[in-house]
Amino acid sequence: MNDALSKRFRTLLPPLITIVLFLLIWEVGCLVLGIDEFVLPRPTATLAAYQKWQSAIWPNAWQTLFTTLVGFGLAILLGVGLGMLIGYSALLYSALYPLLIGFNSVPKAALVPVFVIWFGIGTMPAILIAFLIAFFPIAVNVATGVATVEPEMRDVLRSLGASGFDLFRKVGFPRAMPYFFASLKVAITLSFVGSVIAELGASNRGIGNMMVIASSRFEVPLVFAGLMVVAVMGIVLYAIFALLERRMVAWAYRGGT
Amino acid sequence: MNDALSKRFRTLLPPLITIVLFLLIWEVGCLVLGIDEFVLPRPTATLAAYQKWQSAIWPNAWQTLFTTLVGFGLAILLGVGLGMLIGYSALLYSALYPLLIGFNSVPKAALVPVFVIWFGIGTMPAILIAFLIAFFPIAVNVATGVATVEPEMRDVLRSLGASGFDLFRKVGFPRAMPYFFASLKVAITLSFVGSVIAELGASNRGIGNMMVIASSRFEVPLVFAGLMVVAVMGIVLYAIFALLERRMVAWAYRGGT
Amino acid sequence: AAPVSAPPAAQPPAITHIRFALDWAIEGPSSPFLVALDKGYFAAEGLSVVIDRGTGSAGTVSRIAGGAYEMGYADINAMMEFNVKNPDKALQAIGIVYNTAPMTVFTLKDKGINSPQDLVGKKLGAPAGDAGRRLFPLFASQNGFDPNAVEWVTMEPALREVSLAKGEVDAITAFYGSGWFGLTRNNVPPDDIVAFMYADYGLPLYGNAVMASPAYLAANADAVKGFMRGLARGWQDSLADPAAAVEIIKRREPLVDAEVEQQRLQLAIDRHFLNDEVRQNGFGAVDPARLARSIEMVAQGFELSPAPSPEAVFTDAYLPPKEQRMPPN
Amino acid sequence: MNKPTAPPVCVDLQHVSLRYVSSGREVHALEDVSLSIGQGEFVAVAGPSGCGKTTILKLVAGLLPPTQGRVLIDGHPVSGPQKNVGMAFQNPILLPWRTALQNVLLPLEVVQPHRGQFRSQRRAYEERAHSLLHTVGLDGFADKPPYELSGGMQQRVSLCRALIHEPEILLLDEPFAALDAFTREELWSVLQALWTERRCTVILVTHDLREAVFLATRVHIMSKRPGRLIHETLIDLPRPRALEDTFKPEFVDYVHSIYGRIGQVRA
Amino acid sequence: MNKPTAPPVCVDLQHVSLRYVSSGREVHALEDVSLSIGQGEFVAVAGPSGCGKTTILKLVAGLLPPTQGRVLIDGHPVSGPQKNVGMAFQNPILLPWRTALQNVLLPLEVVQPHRGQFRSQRRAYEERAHSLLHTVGLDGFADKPPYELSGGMQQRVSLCRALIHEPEILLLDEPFAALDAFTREELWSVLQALWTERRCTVILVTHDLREAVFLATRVHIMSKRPGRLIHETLIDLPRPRALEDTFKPEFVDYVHSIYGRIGQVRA
Ligand SMILES: Nc1ncnc2c1ncn2[C@@H]1O[C@H](COP(=O)(O)OP(=O)(O)OP(=O)(O)O)[C@@H](O)[C@H]1O
Ligand SMILES: Nc1ncnc2c1ncn2[C@@H]1O[C@H](COP(=O)(O)OP(=O)(O)OP(=O)(O)O)[C@@H](O)[C@H]1O
Ligand SMILES: [Mg+2]
Ligand SMILES: [Mg+2]
Repeated sequence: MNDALSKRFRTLLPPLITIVLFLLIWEVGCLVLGIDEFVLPRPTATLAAYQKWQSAIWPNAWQTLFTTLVGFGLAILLGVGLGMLIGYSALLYSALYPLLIGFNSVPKAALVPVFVIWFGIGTMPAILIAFLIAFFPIAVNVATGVATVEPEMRDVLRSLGASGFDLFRKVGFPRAMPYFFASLKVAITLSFVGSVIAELGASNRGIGNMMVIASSRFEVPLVFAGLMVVAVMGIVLYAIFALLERRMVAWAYRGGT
Repeated sequence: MNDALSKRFRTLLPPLITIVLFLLIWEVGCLVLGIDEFVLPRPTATLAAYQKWQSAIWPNAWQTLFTTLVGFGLAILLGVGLGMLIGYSALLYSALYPLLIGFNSVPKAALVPVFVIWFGIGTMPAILIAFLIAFFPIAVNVATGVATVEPEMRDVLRSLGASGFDLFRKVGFPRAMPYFFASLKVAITLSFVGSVIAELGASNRGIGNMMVIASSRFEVPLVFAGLMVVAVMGIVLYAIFALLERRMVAWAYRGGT
Repeated sequence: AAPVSAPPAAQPPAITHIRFALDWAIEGPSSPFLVALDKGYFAAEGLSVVIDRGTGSAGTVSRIAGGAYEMGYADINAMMEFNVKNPDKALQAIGIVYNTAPMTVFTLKDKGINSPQDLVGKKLGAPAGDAGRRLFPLFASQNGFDPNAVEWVTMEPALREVSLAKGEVDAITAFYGSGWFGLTRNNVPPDDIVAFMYADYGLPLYGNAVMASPAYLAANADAVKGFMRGLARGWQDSLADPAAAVEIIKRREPLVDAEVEQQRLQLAIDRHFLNDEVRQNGFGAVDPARLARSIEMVAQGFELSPAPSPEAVFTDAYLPPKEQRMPPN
Repeated sequence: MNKPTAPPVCVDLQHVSLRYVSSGREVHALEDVSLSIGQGEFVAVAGPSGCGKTTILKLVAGLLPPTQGRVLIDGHPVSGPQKNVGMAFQNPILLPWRTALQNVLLPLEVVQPHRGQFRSQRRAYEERAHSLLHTVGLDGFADKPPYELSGGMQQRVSLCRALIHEPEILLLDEPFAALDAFTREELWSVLQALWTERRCTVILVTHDLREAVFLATRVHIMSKRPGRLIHETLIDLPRPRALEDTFKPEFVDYVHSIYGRIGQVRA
Repeated sequence: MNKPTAPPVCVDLQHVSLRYVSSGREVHALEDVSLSIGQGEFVAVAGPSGCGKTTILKLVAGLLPPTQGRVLIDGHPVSGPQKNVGMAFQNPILLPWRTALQNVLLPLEVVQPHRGQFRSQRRAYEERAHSLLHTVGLDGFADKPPYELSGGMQQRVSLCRALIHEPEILLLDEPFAALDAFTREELWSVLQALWTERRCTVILVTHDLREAVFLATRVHIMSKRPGRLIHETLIDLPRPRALEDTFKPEFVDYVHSIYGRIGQVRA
């Protein structure tokens, strides 16, 4: 019991230390350099703003979390599907990749107006942007994972007369899992970014909406409080994936130093 | 000669077909659904805008390309460095990851005002945003690549009494190359996004600036022409990396179907 | 700063560098600044001026206060709000450019909104920082309805007029020029546009002004005076020949459409640069009574306390003599 | 074995040549190999390292197409991976994300008719896998991931994986190379019993001539690369063969004569 | 070999036990193993699959710390990977992004003093690698990536990699398992010549008792897991030993007596 506690404590300690250190440097840096609050508020000011506006922040945060998760879920589904396709087929790879790259070089913010006009202001554009921004890293990594499967492993299944789909299910997919989880770390953060920029562009709710309103009122600490809430939500989601990852791809990390 | 030509033709054909198809669907879709130009201009309208403003677009495009490349170069350097560190050290991994995730969940657009106040409007904020947005995917993938090196391979080097750095140079790094290249595909697109959003927020030059001007005049086709130019630049850069990748990590793709 | 050794009389005065932030992208209405720059009016004052675009008044105010720019051009009402929230970084306006505040509520004929009071229960769209939206409570109370009786939708500027045209919202707030222009560009016939400009509905506010921090002003009084002299000439030239002014804009920013910008500029001249007060007092000046009233209103509208004093908000100490800043005929 | 009542031909290589092409250069691995294997035959193939033994197995499994010639199975040309084949690769390529048991179960999840019944019959199949693991001496290691097994243990798991779905054609690529002499000989007997019972067709690649003679009905010797079949010995020893028999003169003669043959060819 | 003029002890395992812990469960791999190897000795280790042979090599190489006991090299406790060790792993783990030649060159890029001279002496080192590849019969394959080599070829490349930097301690884990009898015997002679010349200390894990007797000065037999050293045979045959000698009675006696020993233990 005590042991388990102290172990959990030991795993939580390093990130806590860095985060506290980071906030400390930020706080002290701002104080020493005399950075104004409307440029970069100190963490304590941010915290104060958070406490002051708490009850107004959370409904917005839930909204953002909701759109992020829905968009992210879609991104996983379609990213894995697409990644699998372009990972397997050299033809699809060469046919689709340039288009995807081109599409992803374009800031998604530019699509916000289009979506707003089609779907109206609200949840839908945010979900779509969160999805669009996050699916590409997933697809790229899954594709790479699938395409770099050792042919020896593939032969194990081929020698059994396995279908292409079996090959994917039994070798391609598990083999691509480390790639997949790596991409999730990127994709979840991008999903949040997507939700927030969609809300910045047009919405009545969400952290993004709160941020524009706050910044137009020169309430910069509140803007940063919003950012902090997003950051914390990102970290929590990451922690969930990290747990999943530890379970599912322990084999890949077996060398763990 | 002829053969080489026809081979090149055959590799270029599939992406050309998909891109043309995509544009066609877009064009016809807009026509059939009667979508207004100020919502989503047709590709032909975009092209017309491009031709009309060509000479004004290119200086902006070069500016964007420049900031993107500088930011991207920095992102590669620091991303690989950081990825290597957190990939090797479980302690650094657990200490830094949450912070990185939190930081990356925050839309970089929110940092533009801060950078502008520090550096003024211009090239610097764009480079910084391009860098900040792109380095994380690189770090994540390199870290994953390094951390998932088969311990058997590592043992080959350890049995020679190799130092940690040797291990990285001779096994960790080459082994992480497929991950690295996968991340480059994501990172280069994000770099463009970063440059453009920084320019949207604060610049006198660049495609982002052009888009602001165009959209403030409701010249939506010109906005899209800018996006198209960015997309094309993204595709060209991707092609360069794809060539590099084919040379450097052929071993990983040896199963190539 | 005092020179270490007295310069020889023949030597021109030391050049002062000024980084200047505009309120928004470089467009027709920015011409007073760019004309002055282009024609060397600033250089003649011994100034080396760099003019950057802005991203809205709030951003510009912050950037000047933060020190990235020495001077800038932004909505005076936004500046007041900033000053109250950051008293130790307060800025001061030194010359009004938009004598008539441009905040306007736009709606369309078929919405059936014929007076401000009809806005009750409607859906309004605007960017969060839009001055018209921020001052809407004032507009509402001046016109006798509850400001909370409308629903707001936040959107980026590019979406605003489109949303109104598409029926996404019932009304928008915008600067008069950009709202009018945006609606007509989006195929709304001018006859369908209904506009309630705040200035016409009981809010005699001032609009965009040149501003800087009092500390900077005190330390660089001569340079700032030179700047305002140059600017007044740029303003006069813009009024005298808008087409030539737009030429200059176009040189600076090749992407603009000369015709469009000229329309914009003309609209700004007609509605904001010039009115009876300007014709009487000249460029940049304020009517102290009007300023005092408008400060009072803004303080009420933004819930600012304590209300800033007119002296802190505006000073005419840096304006050239009146005869140098009269509009051309 | 070559009597009038010869069994129907199961695996048939007809004038097969194979050239590997990589980065423009060719490696000529097999040259005009013809080999007919009757159903239920047990053929052993030996030859110098790099002569193309593994290549032959891959051709039969349909993992590679021949450059020239044809490969037939049950009279049908092989155009891709086969469904009734069990293959133990030279390196025991186990999937690292699966335990030993799950690796053994893999073919049952893929090959019909097992695949269809896999969920419902899971218990029974696991039983079967456990008993196979027991036969090869791996009790208690079923739940280990492959990288926690020793080299020889991995090879045994890979052998179990080749056997579990009771394939009609068994391709064994040096399946006992990493095992000590005693374990190896135990497994010979296991394999022999299994083959006697099921009468599947087996191709065994091995460097151990005693192994070849003990198990096979026929032993082929290959030349150096480009590999050709240069010698064939029918092993006419009674079954079941016991380990003691390996010391009998007939047995030793077979081994020596084949050994001598190889020596001649190399000289 | 065990004369008064016994050479200084090079590798010394003192009451070494090793338990692998994985997901909470323990595998007891080695139990109280004590083994002193003089400098320049050639020790062969044989034993049943999974008894801990590879584990012993890893302990000596410093890749694993012992659970109990101590491992000394030249009198110093081993606390991490060693610098003067060459190891041929049981699976020939070649780096796929390097050609055969580059794989062989790897130790020279890492181990001092070669590392310091690698750039300047590259030509000479490549010469050396080429000649090693030639010795093991891999002319013409220097520029191939590992995955285009056959199993036996890969193993030979891995052997070259263990040898190229002329380590003082050579750890060979079944280095000839994937080779045919003739190639294998050729390499015995190569290895013997090399050892005679350099007098490095060698630990050879093998399942082939003829190999053990032919090459070693001493053969150790291990018990089943948990592995213990249960029998030691000094091989007192004159050097250089020729392949013909393996048919001589003394030689065959050694093999048989060891074989018998193992049989007894297993029974
Ligand atoms: N994928 C490949 N690409 C190119 N050449 C290959 C490939 N696989 C095998 N070869 C070459 O083909 C020849 C025969 O290889 P094969 O694996 O069949 O040999 P083998 O008889 O199984 O040898 P061993 O006993 O060493 O396993 C070898 O010379 C090898 O270099
Ligand atoms: N990384 C590991 N984690 C857990 N157990 C292991 C690990 N490596 C080896 N073992 C166990 O330790 C025991 C000894 O393994 P080792 O590899 O030393 O055997 P070996 O004598 O080399 O066998 P073989 O002849 O089959 O190669 C085996 O039972 C194996 O399951
Ligand atoms: Mg082989
Ligand atoms: Mg072993």
